[in-house]
Amino acid sequence: MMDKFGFSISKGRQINYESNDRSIAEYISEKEPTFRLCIECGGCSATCTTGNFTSFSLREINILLKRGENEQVKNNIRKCMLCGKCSLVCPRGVNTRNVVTLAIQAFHNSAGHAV
Amino acid sequence: MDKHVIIIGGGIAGLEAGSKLSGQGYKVSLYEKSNRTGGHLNDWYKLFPDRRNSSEVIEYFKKIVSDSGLKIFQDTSIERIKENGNGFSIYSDKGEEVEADVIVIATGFDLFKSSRKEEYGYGIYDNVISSSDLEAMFRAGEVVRSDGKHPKRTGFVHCVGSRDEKVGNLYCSKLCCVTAVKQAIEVKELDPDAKVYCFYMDMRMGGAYYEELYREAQEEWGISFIRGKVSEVGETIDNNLIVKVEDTLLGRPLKLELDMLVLMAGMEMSEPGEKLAKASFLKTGENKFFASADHHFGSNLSSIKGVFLAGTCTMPMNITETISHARAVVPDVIDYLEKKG
Amino acid sequence: MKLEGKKAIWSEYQKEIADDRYFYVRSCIRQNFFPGSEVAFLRIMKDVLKKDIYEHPCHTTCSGIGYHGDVVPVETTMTVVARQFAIMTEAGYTNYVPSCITSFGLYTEILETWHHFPEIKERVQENLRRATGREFEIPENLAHASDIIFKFRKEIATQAKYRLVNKYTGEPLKVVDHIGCHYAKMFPSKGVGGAEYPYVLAGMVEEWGGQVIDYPERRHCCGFGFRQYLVQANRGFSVACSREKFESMAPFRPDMIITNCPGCPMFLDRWQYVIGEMEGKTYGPNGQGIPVFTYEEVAGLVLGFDPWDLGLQMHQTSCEPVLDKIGIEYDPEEKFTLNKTLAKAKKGKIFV
Amino acid sequence: MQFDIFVIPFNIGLYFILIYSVTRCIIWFRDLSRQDKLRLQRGFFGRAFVQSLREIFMESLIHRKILRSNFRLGYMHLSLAFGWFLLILFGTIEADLFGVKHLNPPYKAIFFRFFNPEHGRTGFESAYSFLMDLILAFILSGLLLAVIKRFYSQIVGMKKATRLKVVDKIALTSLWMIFPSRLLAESLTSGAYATGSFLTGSIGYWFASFLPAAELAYPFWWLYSISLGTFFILMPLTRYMHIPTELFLIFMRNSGITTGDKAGSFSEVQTHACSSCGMCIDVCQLNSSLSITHIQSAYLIKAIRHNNEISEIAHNCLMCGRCDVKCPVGIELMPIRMIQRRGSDAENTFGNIYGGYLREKRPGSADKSNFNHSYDFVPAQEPEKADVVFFAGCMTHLTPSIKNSMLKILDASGLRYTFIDEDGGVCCGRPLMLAGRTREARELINLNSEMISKTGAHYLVTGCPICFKVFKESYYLDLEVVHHTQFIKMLIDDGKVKMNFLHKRVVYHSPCDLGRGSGVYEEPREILQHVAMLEHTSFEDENSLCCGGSLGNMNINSFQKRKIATDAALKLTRDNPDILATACPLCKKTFVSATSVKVADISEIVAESLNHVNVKQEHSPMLNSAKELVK
Repeated sequence: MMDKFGFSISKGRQINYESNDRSIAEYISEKEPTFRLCIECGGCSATCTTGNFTSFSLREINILLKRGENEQVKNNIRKCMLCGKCSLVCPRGVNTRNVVTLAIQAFHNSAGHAV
Repeated sequence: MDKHVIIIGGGIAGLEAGSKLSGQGYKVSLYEKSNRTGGHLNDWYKLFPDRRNSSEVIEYFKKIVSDSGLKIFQDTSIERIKENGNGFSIYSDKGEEVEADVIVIATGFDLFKSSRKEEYGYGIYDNVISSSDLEAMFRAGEVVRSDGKHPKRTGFVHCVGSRDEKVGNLYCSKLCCVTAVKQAIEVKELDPDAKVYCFYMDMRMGGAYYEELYREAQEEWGISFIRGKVSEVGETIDNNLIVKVEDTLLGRPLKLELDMLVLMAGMEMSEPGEKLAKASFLKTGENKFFASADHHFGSNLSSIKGVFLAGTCTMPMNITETISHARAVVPDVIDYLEKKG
Repeated sequence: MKLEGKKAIWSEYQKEIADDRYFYVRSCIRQNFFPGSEVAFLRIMKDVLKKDIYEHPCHTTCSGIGYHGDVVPVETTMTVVARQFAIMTEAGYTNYVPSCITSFGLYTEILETWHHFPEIKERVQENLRRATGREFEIPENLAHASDIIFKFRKEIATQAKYRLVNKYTGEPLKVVDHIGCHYAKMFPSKGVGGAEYPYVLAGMVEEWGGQVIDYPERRHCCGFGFRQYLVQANRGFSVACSREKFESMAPFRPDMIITNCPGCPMFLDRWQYVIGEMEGKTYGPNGQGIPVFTYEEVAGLVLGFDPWDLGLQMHQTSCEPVLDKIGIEYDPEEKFTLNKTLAKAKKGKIFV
Repeated sequence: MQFDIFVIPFNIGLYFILIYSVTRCIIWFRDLSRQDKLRLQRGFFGRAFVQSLREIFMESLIHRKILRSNFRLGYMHLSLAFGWFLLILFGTIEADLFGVKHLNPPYKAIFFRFFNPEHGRTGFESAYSFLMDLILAFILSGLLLAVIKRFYSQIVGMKKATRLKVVDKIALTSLWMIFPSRLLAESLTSGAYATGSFLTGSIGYWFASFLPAAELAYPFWWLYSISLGTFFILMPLTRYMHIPTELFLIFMRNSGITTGDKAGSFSEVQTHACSSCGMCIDVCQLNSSLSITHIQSAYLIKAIRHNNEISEIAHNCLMCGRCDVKCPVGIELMPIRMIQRRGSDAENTFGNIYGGYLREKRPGSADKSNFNHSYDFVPAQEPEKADVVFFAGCMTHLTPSIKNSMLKILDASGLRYTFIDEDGGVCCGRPLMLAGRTREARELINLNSEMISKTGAHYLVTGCPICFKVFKESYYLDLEVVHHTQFIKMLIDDGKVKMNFLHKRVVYHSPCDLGRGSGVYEEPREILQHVAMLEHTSFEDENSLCCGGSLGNMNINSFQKRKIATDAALKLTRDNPDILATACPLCKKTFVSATSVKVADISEIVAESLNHVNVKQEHSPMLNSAKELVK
């Protein structure tokens, strides 16, 4: 289409809540209810070992999953070193290491077969 | 004890102050503009944070009023206070004039009229309701859309009419957040697999056990909180609501379709209170509430000696604070009357 | 949709519109987008409504396109506008009627600025004096051309030959009204019905028998924005805006769209073709696209003007479906040959 | 030839179980790796043989380990195991001495009284049958305790008996029936012939007084034989298979075979040597503090053997190792659980397991999805040269007082050190291992090893036992890895640091990964004795409690972790000491929010008590440069 008109219709940045697939977030919060307690304060991503080297942020991963924007999480989640500093810092007691583990499991399962 | 105290406003502040004063033997007459006392308490079914039934609190007030023999004049709204001699005279809408040695103003607050936020479509779209409409539904036992169906997806918009320069209210009404969380839980209680969203700018859960309620809402009831001020609401062809908000924590706009939208209306100075202030040259603050003589040690004193303030006519308060504030006026009034001799 | 809720809001936004002696100022681009519109407006004002409307031969652009395009500094624009007001005063008129929404927005903005900062007004007066030696007066009443038509919508209805009603089903035509953003979004009190639920076009449609559609994305921009469509790199946003609107109004299956701004009809109309080409998706009943009209064209059709005189053949989305629904006769061959129209023009009997 | 058909069930059972056990051991032996086979052969003919025999006697029969930790439970096992062994031994001697001829088939010895009812009249014979009765009484007393334990486990000092499967229950009843039926059979026969000693004789006499003892005895001999037979037949399906398997296990262990980190023959033997005795359930703090009682090692091993749902059990454990040191059979429970965690979460990684009689070949855990490097983003580090590398670790970064104390001590040591992960560094890898993601852990290990080896240091000091354990076990570093307590001990011994005595009463909590995990018990205790008044607690060395904050358990939430921590802290600070000392940042952080007593890491105590005078003088110029660099 680009050739015909010299431009294409830009894709909106708007999250379409309905059509997004939130099955991974539901899988996690069902097995780890504290996942729902996250208030996005950023304590975890501040102390994150991996966050020291890259733009990896567990806070952002939490909200991306809850909004069903799984693609961005898929190729980032394995960067976590599971060191546990975030769970020590979290003011809401979110079991962050289990959230990461369940997320990897969910992606692994959905890659293999439907979660 | 022949001193005469007039209480303007039959809400819980007026009842509390009136009962305590008349219990001390003073001649107290309370003027209430409507045909019922208790003010807004009658509109609320379950109270935060422990969701206790409001009838229990109403019973408390009935009892203290009857015990203290407080004289209540309903259906009379006071329009003006004028100093005369070393007392006051008040003028009612029925043309009566009554003298008194001291006046306690307890005109309370008005719930913000959500229709003033046009872009949210209150009064225009069928399924946009306010928090008090929802509370009435809870009292009736079921939450129902205009088409009679139960909403599967409900949204709560915080800060409607508060912290909003466009409607002239810069202040925070303090209680809408905890009310929203309470009502969100009650919606989930009635329909466990309903989806509930709260759109907030900040969660201000400052009272006792408010934050615990917030945690419970998240963990046990699975209510999702989206940080973003709803900009506008549109109505789809089947009367659902399209909410446009930016998820600021993700930095991206979000579009969401809901079956019902609840607007958490803030608290404003009551209209009759405003009229009374203007007519009686009583000072009001920039937030339009009555201005206390001193924020710290004179919050019960108005700008006129002998005219006292009690309850939410000075600022947004929850029930506990209102009652304590009303009780605080009693010793002030008694000291004033003693000194007046 | 509770209508009384809307009416309550509309009642708050009553706007004062002059009832005669108008000084009409044309738009820079509306002739080449929809040639018949401005001529039809003048024709309606003079012949149908018998109003005194004067169009000064030396009036210029308001330079709004330059101002919004970041090419012309604001004070220069103000001096151009001051000159317009000056020639209005010289022509003895005090009611200023711009045809373009963007310039209406600009005039409102400038008048507001002058109102709050009189010292700027003095400086502009000084500029005008040095540039042209002219003096200017603030117009007594500033109203957009669509405000005028809105004001006399009843008179037009009485003289109307057609109604916006589907001849076969008797149902009122479902009409989407799209108001130019510069009309009321910047100064809600300067628009009929305010910014959230503007009534200026809705009033006309309801008066002429149509039914107004209220769809979620009705406040969304049509995509015209100067920096959007002018710069090719941003043109994708322009189309995306229009598509967002069409996706949102599609479920309501509107029959036509009525607009009051130079850009909106142009882009809502042209982008339907582009979206069709790019994504193979067309909107409107049986996929023939939703015809887009300016309010002058709709007024002309209702008054029975010949569609081709109104220049409807310039539309990208063919309007024949709407004309058939309303039952307006038209000569299909004439659409592009225009023999009869030229003959009529020679005899000076166009728009009869 | 003395024979009666009632002995047939017994014979069938006995020969079946003997042959079955031997074949199983052969199969396991065949599956051993080459070195393990060599080790086992050497073990049979070397010093290990005697050691194994001694251990079989002390552990399999006497159950010394259980006796030491729970006398009543120990006595029950002692009486049943050792008693039965004596019964068989003396029974055979009896048959040999008094029987018709020597070297009798086993049934002759077991049913001796039936074939020689007259026996027992002369002096020596009655003394011998007195001995036999004594042994039988000894067994019956243990049996009584076993019955009680099954229904009221507290009496035996056990919080909870293990839940049994149906086949376990049948085998249990048949085991319980063996000795009473022998008692009745022998008593009736003795009654009929007026022989038998104080037990069988008196009961027999009493029976004979009102019952036709002779005729009645025969059915009880049948009962005796059948219960023996069924018990032997069912044994492979039940936990009692642990009796023969444990013998083989003892030989394997004493010849130096260890579990390692792969499921193999040795780990299979161990899973079949578990007797589900429930000792691991008793010591588990998930049980005592959180009443979680379905994940302990007994159930893990049972789940492995019966291939039930494993992932929740494997992962819901603090990995503190308390059960590992308490297991009477000496099974390496932690390595087995780690193997299970390493497998893909759902499958059972044990290749072949005897669910029942026959071995079930199970698909090994499929290799994980295509392995893409997870940590390429870590930039190569260029650490400076130094003699000592200080690796703080992730947790220590969240306990800055420990970090500063360590720096102060390192400065005082006068050694050339580098604080290698000062600006964050990379995790040591153990948390990933604890979650079973060994491949990713290996990546981190390589990154860290490369960085550390560049320093050319001789010592790697770390304050965190979690890092310490993985540095020691999984890293290949050509330098000595020491925990900071060991390092401080060296400094004290070399007289490099002088410390003022703190007049504070201190109790020491030994972190799981430092004590049980790595065997470091003395150094911390000696430092504390050197610096303060160290007091005893009933949870020292191997019995130390877990603080609950372990990274090993992701399944329990923060409230549950705090409950474990509060319970443990209460026990440790019973005599309200001034300081609860520990040697792990995670233990410190967990205890701080669980007790009002001051919690301090040993490095903090040492740093506080450092004799400042000493620090100033010994500043070598080289150290100053190193220090500037660091600050």
